[in-house]
Amino acid sequence: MSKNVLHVENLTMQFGGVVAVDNLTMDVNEGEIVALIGPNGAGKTTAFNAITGVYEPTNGQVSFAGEKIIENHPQGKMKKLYAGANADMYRHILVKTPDELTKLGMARTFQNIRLFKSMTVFDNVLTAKHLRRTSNIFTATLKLNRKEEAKMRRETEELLKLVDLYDVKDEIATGLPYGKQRKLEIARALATDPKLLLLDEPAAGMNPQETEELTKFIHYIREKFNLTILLIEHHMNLVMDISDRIYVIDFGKEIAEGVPAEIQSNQKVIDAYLGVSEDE
Amino acid sequence: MKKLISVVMALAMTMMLLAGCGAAAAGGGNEGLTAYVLAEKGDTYSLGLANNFKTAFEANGGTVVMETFPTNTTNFSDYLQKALDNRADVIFAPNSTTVAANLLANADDLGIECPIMAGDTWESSVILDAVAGTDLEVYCSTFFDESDSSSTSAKDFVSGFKGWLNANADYKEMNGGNDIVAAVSALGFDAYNVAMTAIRAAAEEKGSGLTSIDVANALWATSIDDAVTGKIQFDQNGDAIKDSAYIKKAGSGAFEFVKVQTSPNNAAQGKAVDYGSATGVSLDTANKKIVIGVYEPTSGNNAAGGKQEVLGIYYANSLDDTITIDGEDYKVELYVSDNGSLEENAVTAASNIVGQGALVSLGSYGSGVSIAAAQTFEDAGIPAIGVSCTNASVTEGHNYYFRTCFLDPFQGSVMAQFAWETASK
Amino acid sequence: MWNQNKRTICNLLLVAALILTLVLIELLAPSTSMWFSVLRKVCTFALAAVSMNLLNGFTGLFSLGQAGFMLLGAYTYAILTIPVDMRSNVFRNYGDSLIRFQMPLVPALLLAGLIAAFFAFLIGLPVLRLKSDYLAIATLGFAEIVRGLVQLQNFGPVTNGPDPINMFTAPKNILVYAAISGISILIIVLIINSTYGRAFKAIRDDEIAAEAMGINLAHHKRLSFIISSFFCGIAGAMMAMCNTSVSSVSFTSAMTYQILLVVVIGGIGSISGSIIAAFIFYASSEWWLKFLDLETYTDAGAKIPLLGPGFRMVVFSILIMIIVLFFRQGIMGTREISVYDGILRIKNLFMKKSVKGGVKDE
Amino acid sequence: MNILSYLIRGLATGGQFALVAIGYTMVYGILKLINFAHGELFMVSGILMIYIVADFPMLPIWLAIFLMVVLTVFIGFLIEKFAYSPLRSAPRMSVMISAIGVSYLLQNLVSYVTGGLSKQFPDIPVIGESIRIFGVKDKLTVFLSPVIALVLMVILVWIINHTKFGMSMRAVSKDFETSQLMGIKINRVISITFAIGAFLAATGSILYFAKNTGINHLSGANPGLKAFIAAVVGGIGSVPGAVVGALIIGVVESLAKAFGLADFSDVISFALLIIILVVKPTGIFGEKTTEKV
Repeated sequence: MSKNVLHVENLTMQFGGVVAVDNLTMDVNEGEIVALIGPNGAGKTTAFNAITGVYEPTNGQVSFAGEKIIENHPQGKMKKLYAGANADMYRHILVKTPDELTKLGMARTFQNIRLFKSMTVFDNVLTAKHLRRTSNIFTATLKLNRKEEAKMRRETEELLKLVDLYDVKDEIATGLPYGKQRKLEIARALATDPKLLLLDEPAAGMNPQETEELTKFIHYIREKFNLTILLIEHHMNLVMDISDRIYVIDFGKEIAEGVPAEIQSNQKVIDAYLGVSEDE
Repeated sequence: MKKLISVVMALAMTMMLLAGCGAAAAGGGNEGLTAYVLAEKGDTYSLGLANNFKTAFEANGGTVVMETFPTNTTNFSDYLQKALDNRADVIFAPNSTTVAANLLANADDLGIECPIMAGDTWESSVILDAVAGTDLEVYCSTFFDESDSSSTSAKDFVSGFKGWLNANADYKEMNGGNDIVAAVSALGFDAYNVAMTAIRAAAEEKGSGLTSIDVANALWATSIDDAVTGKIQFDQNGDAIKDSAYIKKAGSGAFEFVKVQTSPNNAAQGKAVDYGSATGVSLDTANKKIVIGVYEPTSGNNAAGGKQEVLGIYYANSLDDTITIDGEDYKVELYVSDNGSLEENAVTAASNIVGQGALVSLGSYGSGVSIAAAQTFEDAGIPAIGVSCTNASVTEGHNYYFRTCFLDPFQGSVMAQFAWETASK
Repeated sequence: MWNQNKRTICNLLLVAALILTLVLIELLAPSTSMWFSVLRKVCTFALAAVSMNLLNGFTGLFSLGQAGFMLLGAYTYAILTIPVDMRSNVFRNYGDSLIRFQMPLVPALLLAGLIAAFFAFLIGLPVLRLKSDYLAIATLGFAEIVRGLVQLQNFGPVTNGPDPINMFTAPKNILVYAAISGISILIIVLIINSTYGRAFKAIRDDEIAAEAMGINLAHHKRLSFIISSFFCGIAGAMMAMCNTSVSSVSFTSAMTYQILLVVVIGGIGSISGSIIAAFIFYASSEWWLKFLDLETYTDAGAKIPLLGPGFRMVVFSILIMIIVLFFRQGIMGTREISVYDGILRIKNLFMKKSVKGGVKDE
Repeated sequence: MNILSYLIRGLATGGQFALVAIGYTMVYGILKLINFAHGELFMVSGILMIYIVADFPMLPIWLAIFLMVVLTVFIGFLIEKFAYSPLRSAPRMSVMISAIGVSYLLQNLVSYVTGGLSKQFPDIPVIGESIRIFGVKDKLTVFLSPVIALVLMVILVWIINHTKFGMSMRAVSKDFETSQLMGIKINRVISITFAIGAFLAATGSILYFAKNTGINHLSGANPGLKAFIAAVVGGIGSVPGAVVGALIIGVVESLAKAFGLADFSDVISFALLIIILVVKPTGIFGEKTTEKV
């Protein structure tokens, strides 16, 4: 068995009285592409945000490459309100901020594209190189970091060439067609040198042809950058094509886990998706 | 919420503690008379005069409770309540007329019975409006009394100025819509004439080669015996040597003269200082004109007083606007530069006057703006004659600044003396 | 790459031309010219506006504490550069000054910036967690508190209480102002073009994405706040210099709004815009529009209507409203002046051979 | 020391500020805009009253008041139409800057018209009468202000929670586009919100200036700022919050003066503001919002 990259344990996220993610446990191992799926409102994005440090989870623990990154237990008002399980299991509070997680090697994209809208394609990617800097504000201002700056620019160029965005590098990012914006967002995440890439609905709003290209692209970058990938997706074709393993959640709870073939034939999963019309 | 409550509690506790100290401090020495002094925070004039009053009042053996309020305060009830709580025998509030308008209204509401006093700024129609219909006893010190019949120049000025105001609706409006003669108008009138005398003296000596430095030199030697506001001569600081202040009471529709309060001033006329190699501004022989700068607030908090001062200068200019130099007539033109009552505008407003090639500048109403402009006039080598800026710092250390009015230490002690006498009755 | 170099050279030429103009004004203009006082003020407020722009325009932090930081800088500078023998004179109401030495101009300037930066560091800790409007309010409150405290008579021996401070070192030469302002602005430009500047812009564009890209929000916001306040402090010191006296009453929120308006007129996110706007703003409000305040009579003796005290400010505020409403991008938007692009544009416009040399693009 | 008199006057000031604070809070609730011009509107309504009474001395006072309120509401409406509504889709900072511009303009305009002179507010019958309650002598407006503020608050809260207009107001404040889709005329709702704010500012100005009768172009700055602090302390966006915040600010400032902290009175309210912002950024009654990622 290959090395564990992401370990999520008993993760619960409760807003007021609503339990959005309920006792979720999952693992992602090195080199895998794992998908987290579920009907609308199942709590996928909430889980994602809790894992990446945007939200503080109510209870549970997350480790990344063996290092504990998030741990929390119900406190304050939540103590009484808490409706999940394992309330007494965790004692510590540890919530790393998203930037710390990115530094550790977790990079993400967003469901609704969040590019730096006033910047060019090139600068978008270059900005993501900022976190690996060794310069400080003085050396950077006085241009004493020339070598490093040159290296950052060179790497950015290389990356843009790899993802086939080099020819539009001087365009304003938000002026790109939708598919390219998605690609750019992924490229920007790659610029942070991640071990684990988290993609939040990368194919949202794409036509079948674009989706197919995206599938290829994800495979390509996994090989190229030795990535482990966790993704949330609605597009079943994409998910079944691409994933090594799939977790299915509904109403915040995990209902199934397995390889694509197993999931496709899982009765619980079919039930969960039944009645949910395709265009919703 | 809990945090909030604890914060509020902590605040309340601090206040209680401080209140304890305050009460203890106020408890002592209730033997003599008590004055409540209220000054505007950050206002040089107000605080300077208040401090001078405090020193003099305490020297008499009185107790002074002094507080400050932040700029733009409009409600003074709590401060006045403090005066009531301390059983003040007199309130001294040397502030702008804008403040006075509200302060007096609030004092009436609270039923303040003790006299309220202030400095020269309060001789304004704003105060009369505020006092109208109330039982308040309001006094101010001022530079001049329009009903003073002892001097003919004063009488002539008053009747002439009133006629001039009534003949011109714009000017009357500028005066606050009436023809009351403000002391600052009289001072402005005098300042203009001092400037004219000095320029004539310099012209006598240097002919058309005269510069503003010569005017400055001439000012030191200037002496006008029959000026409207009394004899004008400058001491070594550049301050007019004054020994009396006029105390007036705000009555219905007019200020009533109460008394002349004198305090000996033994200063001698100053000697011209050495202006070194400064070149100053030369006479404009090409256009045959002389520009006199008028550096005054015509907008902002002190606009009311500033405009009245400008009016006095206008009037003086309307009577005398030609100087003959080397047999040629030079027309005297005024250039009014508004400093907006704001210190940060002072330098550019003064620079505008410098830019117009003025030989001398008059003003300003308000000490803060005058202090702020002093350096600019000095750099240009232009003498400035302060009209009613009473803070000591205006002329001190500034060889180019003169003034025609008395100073705050003088005014403060005069008012303290008067307050003592009034309250003792 | 070659184009880039050409651009740099053109911009250097522009800067050189500007410096030359200033030198010529300094040497040739009569000493009574308004150019001097206006240019001193322009240099001062150009720096203030650029430093505000760094925070509001480039980092997206809406702070309204400028007046407070300028006050700190102005007071620090003024207090430190009064000649020793003048101190007892300036501080006469409070016995004497607690500080018994005089500093040269440059260290005093730096210290002015550092004190402002130090206070920014202190209040940055709690305040920068706040979002847009709340941050604006909190910083506004901070500025008012600073002013309220400095005015207290209790601090008299240090701050001269409410009384103005004067007699300190105040150079007259506009080149001094241009140099201080120019070097400071250059440093700000270098910061904006560095990797840190990109991080600031990333925070402005999208905080959440920036954080996800590994940019530590708290750290970078504080950094920007401190840098901006540092230069604000220097601008405050410059203001002390050009006003030759410092009084706490000048540093009101109205001053912050004024700086903000300069930034808006120039274009939020444009350095050259801020500089041009500072020039237009102060030259017109304090010089070119001054005639509106004077009651003017025609030769026939008729009064020209409307002109009179205060009218200038009315006209001026209407002009500002027009800019805010109809030219929302300001003069420059988020662009920067580029002589090279200007030449190219002119070339395209006329389709003629390029004119060689000093075409000015303003 | 007569603590009671400070308390009563503190509540009075608080009540007067409350009416201004509601204007801030309602506009913020709906447009997320700090309407910096609101304090100036307050001042303008006072100036209007002076000019109306001076220019039309034959008008009975109640008619003059009515005319003043109508004019103030109209000005409030105009400000919204010309300075804010063109910027509906612009970034929030632009609108705020426009608000600063409007306040700059109003101040300068009034300064030009009045010549910077302080004008006396006319005597208002009944509330201008001097009375003595609990040994505290002052104008009736002082004792009435907090009561009037509370009554108006209750009415307003009722309107917001129980009428159709109130419902559309709440909807617009939650989500512009959705409420537009639901058939709410958002421009009308916003205009009416501004009108209500202006009406309250006018009411507040009568109560305030009946006591503090000297008005010049800067008279709005201080009440405006204090009311604004009050709105933030109470939780901007919440009407009861604004009233409670204003009462707190009024009382705290008065008590500070009572306890010999007059020199710090300006500092105290700002310090309170910053403490509240740091401890509970959304104020006492404010709702917490989370940004959607």
